[in-house]
Amino acid sequence: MRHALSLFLILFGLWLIMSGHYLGWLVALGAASAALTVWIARRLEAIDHEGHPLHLAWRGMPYWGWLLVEIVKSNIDVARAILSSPAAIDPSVFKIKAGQRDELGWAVHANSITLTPGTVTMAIDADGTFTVHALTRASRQGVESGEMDRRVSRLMGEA
Amino acid sequence: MIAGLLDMASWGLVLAGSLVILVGTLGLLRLPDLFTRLHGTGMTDTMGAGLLVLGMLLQTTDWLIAVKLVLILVFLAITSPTTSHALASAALYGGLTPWRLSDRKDEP
Amino acid sequence: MFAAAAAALLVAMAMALVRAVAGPTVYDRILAVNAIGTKTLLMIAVVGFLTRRPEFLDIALVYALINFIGTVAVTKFVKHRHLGHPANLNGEGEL
Amino acid sequence: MIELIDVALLCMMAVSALAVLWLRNLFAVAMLAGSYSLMAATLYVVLDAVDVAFTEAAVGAGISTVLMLGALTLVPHEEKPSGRHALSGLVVTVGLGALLIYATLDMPSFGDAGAPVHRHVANRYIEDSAAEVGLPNVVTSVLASYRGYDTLGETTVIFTAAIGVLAVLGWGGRPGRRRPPADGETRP
Repeated sequence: MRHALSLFLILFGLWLIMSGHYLGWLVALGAASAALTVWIARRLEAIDHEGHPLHLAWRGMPYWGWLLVEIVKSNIDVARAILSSPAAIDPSVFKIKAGQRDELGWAVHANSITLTPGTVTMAIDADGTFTVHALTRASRQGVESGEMDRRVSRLMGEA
Repeated sequence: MIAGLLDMASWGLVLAGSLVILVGTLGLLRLPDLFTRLHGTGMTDTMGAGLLVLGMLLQTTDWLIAVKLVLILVFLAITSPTTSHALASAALYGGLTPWRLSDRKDEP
Repeated sequence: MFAAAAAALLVAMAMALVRAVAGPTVYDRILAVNAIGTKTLLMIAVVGFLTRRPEFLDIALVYALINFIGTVAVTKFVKHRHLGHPANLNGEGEL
Repeated sequence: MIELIDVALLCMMAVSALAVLWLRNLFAVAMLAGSYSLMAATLYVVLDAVDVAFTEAAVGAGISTVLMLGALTLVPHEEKPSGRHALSGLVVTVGLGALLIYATLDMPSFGDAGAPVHRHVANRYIEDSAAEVGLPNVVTSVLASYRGYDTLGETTVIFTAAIGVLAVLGWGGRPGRRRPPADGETRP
């Protein structure tokens, strides 16, 4: 129920931002459409702990900041690889074991890997082993150093 | 004075963002196979769009527009890795073999 | 300034279009169309600022969602049509 | 600058349209049609027709692509080379195209305030619709209120067509078609 309510608040807030009109009748229609969407989401059983992990948004501020810096660094790395001759790239496929316990932690970790250019998570096995494609040797070492793994675990409150 | 500085900063951000987008898309053309090309579009989606939107943020005083710009970034940050992963996993599933350095002879 | 950004986006669109035409694999084309979609949504935002009427940003937001849903749907379609083929994820050893 | 954007977008649309004709791989054709729609939608935004752009993106890039992919599951991936060139078809197409271009010469120029469309009821829609209907979006007021019966007829036609298509295709009632996911498959 708590998740349904927070989903409603998010949707309604989004509606208010997007509409820009604040007449009583229109706002009531917006609230009704948000409620209808929540009802449909409940029927789809899409409302759960994983659906919109709000708890991560606030606690994760240091993590998102760190990720931003990583994204900028890897962008420069990839840009250099593209602009220099194709010989500069050394693509490789490798596997790492994610340290997180549940699927939400894996999702955050895998998406963080993919979000930093230069590395893409290609597959996730049932035991949390990621198959990762890396563009350059540096980007591969970045993932294999395991720093992101440690930080995601801390974000998920596991370490 | 402050307005002039903000204007210059926004110029720099928008131009840098355009440059990143160009380089990333150049990667889409130049890199040898799908899996490597994914990294090029990743650049456009993260830093290219990010710098461009930041530059636009500095040009607006309307908070509604600012919120919408930030929302564009948030949506991109959520959807871009999902798309990349879906494509990579589908290509792997479809039997595409990632390009290795040893395949370079095939490239012109 | 926004004119320069618009020009850069147009050039990038053209390059992505070349990739979409050239292929060679199905996935390259999906990636190229997805890239064109991203550039389209940035283009709409930039055009809004270029004409000093940035009220149409919601359209860019909707494009972001359509692009995402479209790409994932197409990817799923391609993947499942290959479901009957021998390639599967457990055969990664040959990579 | 805006004209330059228009010209560049039109050029790219022409290139993708020619590529659609040229390529034999039908999946590539479906993808290129999608990118054509995306560029057309950008063009509509540049021309200030935001509502049209939105429809183009949803229908052209979204639903038509899905429909084409659905059709692709039923046919081979490669187009069969037909070998013969239909000269009469070319003549009819070029003739019709020339006629249409000739017809546009009579059209009022883009944004002309004295154009017939702008002299009829449009002014009343723009000036009074907020007071008369109470909706902020003029297009919505026109579609849902001033032309309400027209819209009702349109939606009835589309609804009936959808029911007809569903009745022909069958709605989910084919057991055995759905396969369970293979082992180790990840959800994208």
